[in-house]
Amino acid sequence: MNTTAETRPVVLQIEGLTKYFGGLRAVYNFDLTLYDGDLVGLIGPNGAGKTTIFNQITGLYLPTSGSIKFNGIELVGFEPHEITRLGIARTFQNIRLFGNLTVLDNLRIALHSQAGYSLFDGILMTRKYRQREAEILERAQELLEIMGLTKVQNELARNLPYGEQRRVEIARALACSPRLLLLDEPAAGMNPKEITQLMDLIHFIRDKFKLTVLLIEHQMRLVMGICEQITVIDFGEIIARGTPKEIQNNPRVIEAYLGKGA
Amino acid sequence: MDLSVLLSFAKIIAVIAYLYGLFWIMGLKVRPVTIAGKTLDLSLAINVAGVVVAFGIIQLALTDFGGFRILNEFDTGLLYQACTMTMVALGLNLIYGFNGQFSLGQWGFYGIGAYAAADVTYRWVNGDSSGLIVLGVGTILAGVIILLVGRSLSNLRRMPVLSSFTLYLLGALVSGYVAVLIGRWVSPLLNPLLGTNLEPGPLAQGFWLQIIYFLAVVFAGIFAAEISFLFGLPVLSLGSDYFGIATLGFTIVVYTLMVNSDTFLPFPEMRGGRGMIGIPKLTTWFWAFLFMMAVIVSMRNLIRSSYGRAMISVREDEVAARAMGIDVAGGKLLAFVIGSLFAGLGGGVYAHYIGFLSPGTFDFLIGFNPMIIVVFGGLGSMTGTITASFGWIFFLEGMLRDVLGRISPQAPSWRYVLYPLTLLLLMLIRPEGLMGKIEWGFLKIPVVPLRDTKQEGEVA
Amino acid sequence: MQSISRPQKMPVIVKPNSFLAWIGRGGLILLALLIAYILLRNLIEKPLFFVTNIINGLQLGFVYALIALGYTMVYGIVKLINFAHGDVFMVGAFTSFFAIDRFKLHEWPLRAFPTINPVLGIALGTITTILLSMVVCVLLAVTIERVAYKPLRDAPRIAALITAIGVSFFLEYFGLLDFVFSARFIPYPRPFEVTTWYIADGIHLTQPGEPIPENAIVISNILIIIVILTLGILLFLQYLVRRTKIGIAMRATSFDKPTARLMGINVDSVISFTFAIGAAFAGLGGVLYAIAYPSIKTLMGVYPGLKAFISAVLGGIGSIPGAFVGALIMGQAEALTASYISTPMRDAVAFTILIIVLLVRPTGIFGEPEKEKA
Amino acid sequence: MLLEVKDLHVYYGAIHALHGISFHIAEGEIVTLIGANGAGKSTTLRTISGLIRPRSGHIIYRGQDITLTPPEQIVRMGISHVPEGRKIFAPLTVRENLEMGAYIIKDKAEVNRLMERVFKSFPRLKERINQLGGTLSGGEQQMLATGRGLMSKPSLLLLDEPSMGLSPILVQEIFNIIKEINAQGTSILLVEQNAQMALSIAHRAYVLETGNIVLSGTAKEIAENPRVKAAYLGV
Repeated sequence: MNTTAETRPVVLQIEGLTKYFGGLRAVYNFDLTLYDGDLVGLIGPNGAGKTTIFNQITGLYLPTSGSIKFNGIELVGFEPHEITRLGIARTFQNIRLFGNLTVLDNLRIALHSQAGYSLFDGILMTRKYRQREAEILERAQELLEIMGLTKVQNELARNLPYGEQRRVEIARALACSPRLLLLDEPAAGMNPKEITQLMDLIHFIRDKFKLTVLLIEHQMRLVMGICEQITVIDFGEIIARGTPKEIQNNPRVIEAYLGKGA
Repeated sequence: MDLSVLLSFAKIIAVIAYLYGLFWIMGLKVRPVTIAGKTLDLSLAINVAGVVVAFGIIQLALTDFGGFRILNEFDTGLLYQACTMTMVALGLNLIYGFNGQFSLGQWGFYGIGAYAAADVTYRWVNGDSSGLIVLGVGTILAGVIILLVGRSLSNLRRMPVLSSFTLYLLGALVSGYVAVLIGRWVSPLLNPLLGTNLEPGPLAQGFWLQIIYFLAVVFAGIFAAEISFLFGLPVLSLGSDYFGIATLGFTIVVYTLMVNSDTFLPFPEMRGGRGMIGIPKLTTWFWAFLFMMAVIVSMRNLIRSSYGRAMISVREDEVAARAMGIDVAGGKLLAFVIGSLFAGLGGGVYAHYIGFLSPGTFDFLIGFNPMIIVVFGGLGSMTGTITASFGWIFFLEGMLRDVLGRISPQAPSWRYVLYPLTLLLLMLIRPEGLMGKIEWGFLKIPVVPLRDTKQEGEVA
Repeated sequence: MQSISRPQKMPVIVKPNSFLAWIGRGGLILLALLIAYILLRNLIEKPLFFVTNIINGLQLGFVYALIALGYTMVYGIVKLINFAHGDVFMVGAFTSFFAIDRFKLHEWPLRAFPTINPVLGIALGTITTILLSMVVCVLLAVTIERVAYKPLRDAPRIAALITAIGVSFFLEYFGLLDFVFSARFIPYPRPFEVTTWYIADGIHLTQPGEPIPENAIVISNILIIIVILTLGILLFLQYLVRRTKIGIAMRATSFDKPTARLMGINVDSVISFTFAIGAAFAGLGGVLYAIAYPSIKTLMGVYPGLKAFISAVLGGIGSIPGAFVGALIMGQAEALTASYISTPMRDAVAFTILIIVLLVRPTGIFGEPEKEKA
Repeated sequence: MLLEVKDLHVYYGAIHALHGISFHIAEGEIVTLIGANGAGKSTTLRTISGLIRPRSGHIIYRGQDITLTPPEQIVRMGISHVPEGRKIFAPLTVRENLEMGAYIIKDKAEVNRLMERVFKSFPRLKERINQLGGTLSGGEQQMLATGRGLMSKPSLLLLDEPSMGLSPILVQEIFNIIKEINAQGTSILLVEQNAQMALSIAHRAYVLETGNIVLSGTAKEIAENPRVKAAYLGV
């Protein structure tokens, strides 16, 4: 960890996060502090509890104990949709787009919490409804354009090739207007060329949308290439934390995770 | 084949063509015209005119021109039945087709709407205004209380669903009790104006009676919606199949209560299993058309709004929907309540067309029909549901009964053997339903044109 | 575009043991206390009548268990609510009716070997009748599965469900036709006499014409037969599913069909086998039910089928002991409601219990809690 | 020739997934198919093992046409498929999972002998023999899936993405075991995302792109091909 004083505001602060499933310990005493604009990686062997941490941050699981503070607000106890509305968006390990809907609708759904008109406005098609709908459409199309997806806006999401689906998922997460973006294995199933593009994309959206990014990844090239800080966990516990260089040379990490080859 | 069989066929096709024409007109967009330097957009005017003409055509066909009518008494019945079935099935399509909640409870809400509305007007024409007052005050009060409880619960987190349910239930019970007290107090003041069944008073005939009918149907719909809220709140948190079973149970519980309405429940006029008779037949084509169109239009607008998209996202993937900031529990509840509202309205219209309600009509076996219609027409297709509702009623109740009845008096019972076979064949040949997800006319979802890339156009 | 509304106020988080969390539980506890009070009062006032009710409920519950096993196994393997199962039960009862009424099948040992011990002869005859019903039910269920469900295995689940409803309607409405089973109640000729014993200061065999004392508990031979057969079947099934190769294959198939095929398991046969077992027990249940309540009609399968299905859900669908426990609860609920509340309300009560249990334990009593996946 | 695939065309609905691919595997070989996600690698394996029916083309195994043979028959002929994502039977114990792998073998003693052999390769499974499959860690599940695949005594093992979701250290371990299995005489068709690893143990390789085989050769040749280097090896 940096020992120098941080001047940037704290975005996410996790303390003592612990999760048991029945008797099974998935995450134990996990800490993490993210500052505004951080790009941090979370790595560890399969089943180490990485996705469980994501699920607790986003409220899908209720932690057994511990606290998660986002911009000073305690998140534990909030419903997932409320957490998203507070400004945390995520993608999923195995892409979870709304497959039978168009790409555009996928984004417009993510904009629902910002719709700003009531149900009756919708049913009666009031002026407010038309205005807001136009704004939603504008915003969705803008995001698609940024992600280079304009041409596929009317395609069903499930008909897109894999790489584009990944991008739609990121676009959809961005539509939630997040301050913190959680990416769960964004490079899974990508070839080296696509990974390079993805790395550029992550950098680009972080700067463009002023995001803080936390990502889980197995592709060492991506993690080592773009993350400023890396936390390694095994059996739900932190075993190392540091810059990519420190991690690569950490004997415990090599033993538990990287192996001699890497 | 003899002539009348062809005629029946022609009727089915004519009715469905009529509906398509109506939807086509409603979806019509004309280019603005310039008259005397002023640009006028006549789209809305043409749409409204089209709807009025569409209403008028059937109204003419129903009118008796000195012994000659295009649609006879039997066809009229089918028409009204088809309208109510459309409302019920559309409500179910909202719940199941668009929101993905497998509900078998639609028939129960339909029954609740029918009995509630019937009870109000029955009492009214028999000189008792308490039905309307209790139902009206009760539903409004309960609605207000439910909203208040909801507001005060909204800043509590992780409240167990059973506890919030108990609070809502207490609120509803209190408002029901208050409504009964008010009814007891106010109705004697109004009753003298109502007269009796044989000598109706000023408020129990003509225009006023129509108003009362309208109120009865609307309040019955809201009543069904409120019941569905109370029932759905805890039950919607169950998984899909379990929810299906619980709603099937709801239909059966409602049925059982109907059978025991004069013993277990304090409604002697409903006469339990013997069936409720003497309901004023107030449903006219005007009302049936009005309610049906109201349901179709509001559902269509709902689906196209952000709320509708949120509902659809719940069907597609609940976890992803939550992660996108969508209140999944709220979305399910909303769809369920609105769907039940439609069913309740349908029930009210039905009760006043048929004039006789028997619990047998609301048996759960028959309650599968809306589900079958929705699947037949295509899940998530409003056009399909409407077509299937009309086709179903006119074909199964109309044509098959007519045609088979001519073969032998026993033959009509064969239609219930034929219809599961048709169903089986359809499912084997086209499991996604007749229409799939296709929409037509004004129900069609417009394709959004690509955006002009005139802006800076950064591409990652 | 406006920014998202971010809450300013800190929410109050309801702790699991706070007053607010207890409101709901309190309501349920009050309800449970009320029921316990009614039952206890009746137990104290008329203990023997109460025990008689329990026994009636037991008999019903065991029959439900026989049907529920089929539901739970089929659901476990193909995730399909086999609505036609209740009608298979009905067909079982009607098969035995025709066998007994038209062909006197239950008397064949007496006719073939006139010297045979009459009790043994009747027993053999009855077993033959039951076996015949079971075979007919198995054939019917396997045919249904092959014709109506198998082609839809890759279709959306709703398609199969609608088909199941369709098959059920077909069997019912076809049966209702006058030349098939008709809509009438038909008196069922029992293959053997139902003997009853009453317990009032010692066990007595009820003699024909002899009045049963007021405060006696009555036990019949059919009750004993139902209980023993059902318990036997339960143990057999438990062994089958847990220990045998086909049983493990059934569990593997229910979890993941394509992978099961990769193991060399013939998934279609395993599924047919499951349907066959379920149907056999439904057929058996049909015959026993008809003997116990000797009046049959075409729609007789609807409500027992539904109750059995509720039992399966109550116990945790997919679980064999769950189906059994659920069925016992259902039987008791029905018998006690009929006696102490009102007979027509018993269907409502059955479902109310189901809904309450599901609210407390969303996957049923023995069901494994659903894991959230993300 | 152990297995020969000739001009295989596969469609998912209207989507043309495999555009007539041909390749072969000789006795004792490790052959790898590499390619991007969605190139049709898994589809190829699923077609060989019978889960998907091809529109046209032939699959010939030991001189016998098995194109339309159902999967449960194909296992009996000696082809075992370890599916993508491991597909462990989560509610079954490790022992039961392995027993299911040997479903086609009637002889109980033989099953036990095979199980012992699997435990020799994967000692960790023996420690967890009565644990439910679903409670194993990712690496253990992959071992169980591979072990289960070996229980039917296959002469050809189809491995679909054995390294998926595993940490680098486990990937190494799994690949060592694959080499060992091959050394004991089982031919292997390996589908891998991790092209580097796959090429390091394979004898020959094929490169799949959008349903076509665009390159083939020995593993060494492929690994040195500049196009492959750029697209799959990230050099």
